[in-house]
Amino acid sequence: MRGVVKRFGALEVLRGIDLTIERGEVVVLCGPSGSGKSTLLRCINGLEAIALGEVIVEGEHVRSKGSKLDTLNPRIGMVFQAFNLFPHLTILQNLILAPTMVLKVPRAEAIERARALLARVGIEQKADAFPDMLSGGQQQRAAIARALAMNPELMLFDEPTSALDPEMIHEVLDVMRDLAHEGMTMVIVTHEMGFAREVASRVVFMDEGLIVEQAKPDAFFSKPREERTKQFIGKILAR
Amino acid sequence: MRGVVKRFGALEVLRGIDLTIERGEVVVLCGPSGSGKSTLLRCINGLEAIALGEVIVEGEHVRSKGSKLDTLNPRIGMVFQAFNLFPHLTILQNLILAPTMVLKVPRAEAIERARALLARVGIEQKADAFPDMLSGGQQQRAAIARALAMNPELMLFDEPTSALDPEMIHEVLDVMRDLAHEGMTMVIVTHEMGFAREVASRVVFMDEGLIVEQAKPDAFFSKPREERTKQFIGKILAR
Amino acid sequence: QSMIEEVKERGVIRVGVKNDAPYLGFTDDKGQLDGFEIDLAKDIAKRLGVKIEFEPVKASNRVQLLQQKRIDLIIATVSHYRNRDKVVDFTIPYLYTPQTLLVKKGSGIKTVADLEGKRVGLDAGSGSVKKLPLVQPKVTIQTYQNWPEAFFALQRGLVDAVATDNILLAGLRAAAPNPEEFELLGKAGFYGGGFYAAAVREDDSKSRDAINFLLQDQWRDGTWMTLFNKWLGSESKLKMTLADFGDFTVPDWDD
Amino acid sequence: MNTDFSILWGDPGTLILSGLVVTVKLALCAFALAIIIGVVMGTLRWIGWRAVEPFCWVYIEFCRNTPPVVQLLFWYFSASFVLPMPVFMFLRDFGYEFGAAVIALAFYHGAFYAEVVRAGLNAVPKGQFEAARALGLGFLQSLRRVAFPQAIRVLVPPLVNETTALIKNTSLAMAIGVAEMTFQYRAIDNFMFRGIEALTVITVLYVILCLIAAWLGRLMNGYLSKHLHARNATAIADRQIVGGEIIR
Amino acid sequence: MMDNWARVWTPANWERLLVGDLFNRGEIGGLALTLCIGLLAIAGSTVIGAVVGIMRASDRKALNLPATLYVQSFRNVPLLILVFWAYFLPPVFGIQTSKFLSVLVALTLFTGAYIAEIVQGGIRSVAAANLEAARVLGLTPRQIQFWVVLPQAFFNMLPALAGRYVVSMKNTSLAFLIGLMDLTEIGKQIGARLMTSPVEVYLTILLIYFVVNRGLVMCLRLLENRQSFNRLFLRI
Ligand SMILES: Nc1ncnc2c1ncn2[C@@H]1O[C@H](COP(=O)(O)OP(=O)(O)OP(=O)(O)O)[C@@H](O)[C@H]1O
Ligand SMILES: Nc1ncnc2c1ncn2[C@@H]1O[C@H](COP(=O)(O)OP(=O)(O)OP(=O)(O)O)[C@@H](O)[C@H]1O
Ligand SMILES: [Mg+2]
Ligand SMILES: [Mg+2]
Repeated sequence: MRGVVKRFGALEVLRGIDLTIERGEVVVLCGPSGSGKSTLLRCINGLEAIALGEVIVEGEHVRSKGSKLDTLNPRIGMVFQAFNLFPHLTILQNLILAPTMVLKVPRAEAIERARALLARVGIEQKADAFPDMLSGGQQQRAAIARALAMNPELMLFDEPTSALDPEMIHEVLDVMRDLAHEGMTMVIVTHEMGFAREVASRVVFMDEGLIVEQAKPDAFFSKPREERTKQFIGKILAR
Repeated sequence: MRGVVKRFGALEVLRGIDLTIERGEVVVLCGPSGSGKSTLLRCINGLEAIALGEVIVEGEHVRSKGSKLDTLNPRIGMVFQAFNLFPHLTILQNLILAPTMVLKVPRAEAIERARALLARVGIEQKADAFPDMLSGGQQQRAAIARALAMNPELMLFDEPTSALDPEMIHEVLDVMRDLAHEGMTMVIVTHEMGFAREVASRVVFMDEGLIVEQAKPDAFFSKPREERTKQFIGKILAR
Repeated sequence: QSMIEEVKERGVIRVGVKNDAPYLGFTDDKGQLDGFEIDLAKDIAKRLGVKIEFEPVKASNRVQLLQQKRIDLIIATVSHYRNRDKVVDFTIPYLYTPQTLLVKKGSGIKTVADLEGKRVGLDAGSGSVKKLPLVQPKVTIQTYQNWPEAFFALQRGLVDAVATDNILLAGLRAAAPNPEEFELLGKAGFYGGGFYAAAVREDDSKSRDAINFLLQDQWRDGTWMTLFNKWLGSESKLKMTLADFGDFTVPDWDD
Repeated sequence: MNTDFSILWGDPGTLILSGLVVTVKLALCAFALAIIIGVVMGTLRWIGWRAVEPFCWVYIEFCRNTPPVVQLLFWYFSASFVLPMPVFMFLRDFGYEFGAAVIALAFYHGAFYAEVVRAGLNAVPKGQFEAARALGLGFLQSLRRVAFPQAIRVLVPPLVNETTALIKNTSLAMAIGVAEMTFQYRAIDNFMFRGIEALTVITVLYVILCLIAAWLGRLMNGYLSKHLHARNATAIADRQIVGGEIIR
Repeated sequence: MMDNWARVWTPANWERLLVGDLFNRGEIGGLALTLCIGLLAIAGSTVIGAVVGIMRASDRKALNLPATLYVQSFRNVPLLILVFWAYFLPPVFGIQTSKFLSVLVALTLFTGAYIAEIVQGGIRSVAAANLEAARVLGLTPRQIQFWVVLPQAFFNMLPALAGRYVVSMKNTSLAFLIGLMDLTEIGKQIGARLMTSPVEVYLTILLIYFVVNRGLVMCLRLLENRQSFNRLFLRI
């Protein structure tokens, strides 16, 4: 990802971002609200069109006009803060929809894989429930399973736990931790600093559309270089 | 508050709560989601009717049918998770609405007091802004000021910071800390354990509609007696 | 092509009739159409040698139905007015009726002059809507969808009188469960009169003549008189006499 | 087809004009009464007061499930049974048909307005009313100062919708002989045989009336968004309204 | 009062109210006719409404504009006037229509305009975030439309749709104004025959309408239950 600039009207939200993510890396993005973290994720998978620069995933340019008509790369999974499960489908149907329709996996096989994934995130008994019958934590785990059902090469997480109650945050972080240990490439926006410290291979701190600092998590939390980073860490940890 | 029982249909949400709060105490209520913390607060100021038992504030029974027609005790202030500022009024109008209408304070006097309160919570320059032009932290501080404008004897806080971004949580907790130091009687539902440890005179842990344990904060966090409490503290701090 | 030829070709004549005028054209308890006009129409069809289909019409839509060829013939209490002659062709009359008032007993209304400042109920499409104000300008006209509704209105006190053809009023009164509570004003209340005639489409004299001849035949061979007695005259519940028709005498049709 | 619109300069035109006046009067009176019924009933339902709930339910379900024109006829013919005789006689001489039409239309549309008002109040976040109560504001104060000002933004579009329905339903009053526009059209058709011309004119007039109602609604919405700074409320409005009808 | 009821509630009257002269002369009428018109109009207007609604929700002018024109013109005219048009206009051009057809066409076009608005609103009401979730899974726009937007839109609009269906059922009652033998007209005829007790007659009709429409609402409620709907219609 080189020199990415993104504008909403006159507002320059990303002001030149250079970032390379290796296979198997777990990158945690953090930064104050409005710094452009979500926008960056959305540029990676093409949900937003970029104004300047280029985004290259697996050697291929991500070319998106940011219009609703684009079909996006199914090998980049994304998990949203608000889960965004399809409310009219059961959990199982949520999981098999994309594999059967996009990858043309036979239905039976897709169901089998879906059940395996649900077991993996610990909600196999909820396969036939509708999303709104599940707790937030369960919904988010289902959303992760849905993304995994497409065999993604890269997973993007946009504050996956910030709509959850403290006890449920746990369940979701556990699932993500397992994923990281299995070598999935992940980019995670989160305010859970304990988690970041534990699983991240790199922490990237953004402010006002620029990458201010990036470092290994230990270095990042113990001896941040930039003044802005220090402030931020101070505030987050002071609670 | 003695033997309070509250039911929603068949669901018994509070199953016999005894709790006495002395003047000037700062009680932090914690417990897992759904344990009935919010419901307890709402029973104290009469937003919900209780099924059994009694709630006595300053020697007076709180009698509420829980219907929309009741007028509640204006001397109990309440701050909500979602701020609940009135979006169609400016911050200043939000602050003077209740004093002028309920306490019949003359408008000029109410405005003067309101400005003083806004200064106290650090947002005096936002007096004429509308709520949705403010950040979450500023909104919550305005909500606290609004409650204070009624000269409450008791302030109830229901997760005042959980809808806020990490950086803003701070501002709000600062305001609450000041209040505590000034001797305001407060009941606070929060997951901010650091804050609880610092300002609480007592921590009350609830689970499934019962008070499981209550103790001074130091004792509570360092050597919880009950198994359930240990589990909870473990999970919360493990993050 | 004239209507009469069309009808013979088709083998069916479609006649617009009333279904809410007691004893003239009305639905009986079983929902069957019956009455004086219905029987007249049936007899005409028989003489033409065709089947008959009835189409219930209202005063307010009978002319349009005819113009739009939805029906071939109207026999539905249409009085022969000159302004109507502009849009349909009338046959010779098959009944004359004076127009009068139906009031509640003891209302004090004796003549049209007494209607000053009163409310009168009418069918929205009836000619009296225009005619009554000419006779009595200080009357308030209230219209209804059909005559029985105007009669309910009289019963409930919503209007002070119902004004129309004597024969219709007599039918309404006789069909009511409590006829003794109402009073038909008779001669004193006459404010006009009208010849009921069948109507065919404008500019179709061939058909009109054909119907005219049939109507004359009905007079001659006594069919008309039989039907009159059955529904309106001596054998009927109404027991009407010629006086009720303004001493109207049966004309003598020659060849 | 031989149409001749010039005849409208004569008697038929006068008739239609007098019909228009009656239609407008009828719509305005029924609207005013229906709004009052709607606000009171809607608020009562929103409170969820056990004592009045069944009463409100019966009223609203009755209106929602039975045709307005039959209701109109029913009210008209049964009024003399229901009303005390002196009142009835007074109304009768006063122009009872018009009154009956106003009452029937207001009764019918009041039920729909009530649903709109209730949905509007429900769309105000629950916390808003609770916050007002927690500050010690009384019920009516909270309603007037907090709930209604926010609900009204959500209310306007479905309210306009219901109001156009009301305007259109004034045409049913012809069934009991109120001399409004449709009635006059029927009269012209009956006695002057100029149906198509008259029908064209009154169709246009109805469209204009409905568009005026919609335009007034938009004016009101514009006014409200200028004077009530409430982006939250708009967001709620967008979510709750499908096809101009509030999802109930 | 009691014998008024007895006069209205006779077996013969009930037969006429429910099926008209079906058994005597083979002419359908009363409630049966009302249901015929109502249900046919509901079916027809749903088809029209779905097509026009999708056109309305589209961003393309060529689709959007005619749809808007149709909706705006039919929504702002009283149904009664439309019935008169449908009844009196075709004969002017020498086209024969029946009363039944006139009422049906007017009611279908009228309701279609409303349903188009509901469909459009339903489509627009599907949360944008949900669409993004579908796009992120790599679904094509067409697949998203068919599997994500339309089913969700359907649920969102069901309550409004049910309301509209009931309104159109009620609107069949206007048929009597042009003399079609629907429930209302039969009721009026019975009233005309009895020459009294309109209160009892109208109450009886109101009751029948109420029962039928309440029943319709209850049937539609079943659909609102996502579970049963999912079982019935969605095969993924
Ligand atoms: N669709 C949009 N149109 C206009 N401005 C937008 C849009 N999306 C985001 N922005 C603006 O872009 C900036 C960056 O937004 P972004 O959501 O990327 O921040 P963030 O770092 O994810 O913040 P948060 O922690 O609150 O999620 C913000 O100022 C926001 O207001
Ligand atoms: N109005 C209501 N009707 C029915 N059930 C309710 C209602 N309000 C709360 N409950 C139920 O009562 C229980 C306790 O709710 P309460 O909000 O008091 O929990 P809490 O401890 O505040 O949880 P949280 O941390 O999620 O806010 C929950 O199971 C909830 O589902
Ligand atoms: Mg974000
Ligand atoms: Mg709570």
